[in-house]
Amino acid sequence: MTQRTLTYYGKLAELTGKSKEEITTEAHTVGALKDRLIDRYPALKKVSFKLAQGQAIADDKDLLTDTNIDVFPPFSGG
Amino acid sequence: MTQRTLTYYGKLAELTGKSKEEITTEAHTVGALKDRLIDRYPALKKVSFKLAQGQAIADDKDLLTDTNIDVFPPFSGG
Amino acid sequence: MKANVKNIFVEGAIAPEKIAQSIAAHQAKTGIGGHCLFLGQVRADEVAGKTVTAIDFSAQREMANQVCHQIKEKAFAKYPIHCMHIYHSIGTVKTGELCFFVFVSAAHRTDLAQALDKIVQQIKAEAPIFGKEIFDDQSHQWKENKY
Amino acid sequence: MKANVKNIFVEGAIAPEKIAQSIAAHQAKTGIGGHCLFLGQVRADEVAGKTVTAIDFSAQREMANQVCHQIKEKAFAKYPIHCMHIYHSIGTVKTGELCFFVFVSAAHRTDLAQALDKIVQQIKAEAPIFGKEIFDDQSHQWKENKY
Repeated sequence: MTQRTLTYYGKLAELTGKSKEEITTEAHTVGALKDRLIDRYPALKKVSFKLAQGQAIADDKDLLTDTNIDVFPPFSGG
Repeated sequence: MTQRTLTYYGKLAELTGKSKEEITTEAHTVGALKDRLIDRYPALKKVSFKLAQGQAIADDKDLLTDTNIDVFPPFSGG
Repeated sequence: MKANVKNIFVEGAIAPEKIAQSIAAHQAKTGIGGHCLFLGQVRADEVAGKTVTAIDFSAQREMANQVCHQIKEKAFAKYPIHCMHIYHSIGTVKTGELCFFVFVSAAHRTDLAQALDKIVQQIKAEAPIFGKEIFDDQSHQWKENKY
Repeated sequence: MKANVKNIFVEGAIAPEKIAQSIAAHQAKTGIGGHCLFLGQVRADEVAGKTVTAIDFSAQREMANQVCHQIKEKAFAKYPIHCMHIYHSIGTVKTGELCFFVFVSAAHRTDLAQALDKIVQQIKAEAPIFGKEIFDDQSHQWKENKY
């Protein structure tokens, strides 16, 4: 079980009702953490979201290597 | 024999030594007038030049329809 | 953050005067023959009878700066570009105001517009920036980019 | 000349402030989402040990304005462009200064950079404008565009 700090951006801060939270989870991969987040916030099932660690987007199969994880909705800059 | 006013631009004003002149010529087509100009200014043989009448580039086979003819070197705006 | 990673973010709208200053700053670079600029402007889009009056931009700034830095490095490697500048608004930008400014310069025009277009597309696709469209009745929707 | 044929010519260099004003003038057009600008800048090219210090532009102005008008009409028919502006210097423009400014605006970015590039290319190929490059020893050569 590892404690990680999640930061929610844009629409996801609205859906989860928070911009930051600490959770303790047994997830070792990005994909497993995403599943865990969908359990926690069923609204996430209907939206596309990505995780980032170390200032880079992470693939589902990547191992979680950082305690700070960003949770991003689709980007809409420009 | 028709009198036409020729206007020389850019490098051609330099090569011919004048910016404007009136000539009287039997040429009926653009191509014939170009040949006539090469006879008059042999330096024109070595450069690329085009004629325009009525604010449009004319092809060699076009009939001369305007008394004012522009004589252009290659364009180099921009 | 690496020392040479620049901050792309500007608070609020990007002023036309800032763009003029950015252009004027290149007059000493006499190897440059052409500049291409892209400017993003906030549209008064209508959705179900409501009109967008502003976009409120938020971002993961450190990652967005990092991503833009990498996009610049790749573009410098691929195209014969002399200079490249990227600015994006953070916070509120009203309709008609500018929120995005990408500026590329090179000796010659060839490929410059294409390079600009690619860079703009990459920033929109890869930089973690989020636009919240504010309607005239104070309701909002989250902007979505279409490619 | 037709009434709606605009004069593209500006005496001497195009000031960055003029570009800022041109950009600012579009803030009321809230259907616009993106602008693309091309700026031509006079390079300090070296030829046989001599350096270009300025370009002196001359033109057949009436035909150049007519040609640019036609290029605009064709571009409006081909691309979903809202606005298009073309300015070119006449007279002397020093190295580092701007001599050419093309500005296109549309609701969306798609094809905008490509449209800009085509328009710039057409103006260079079709408008009767002539650049005389002045060297630091007061000698000169006639500019030639390469495509």
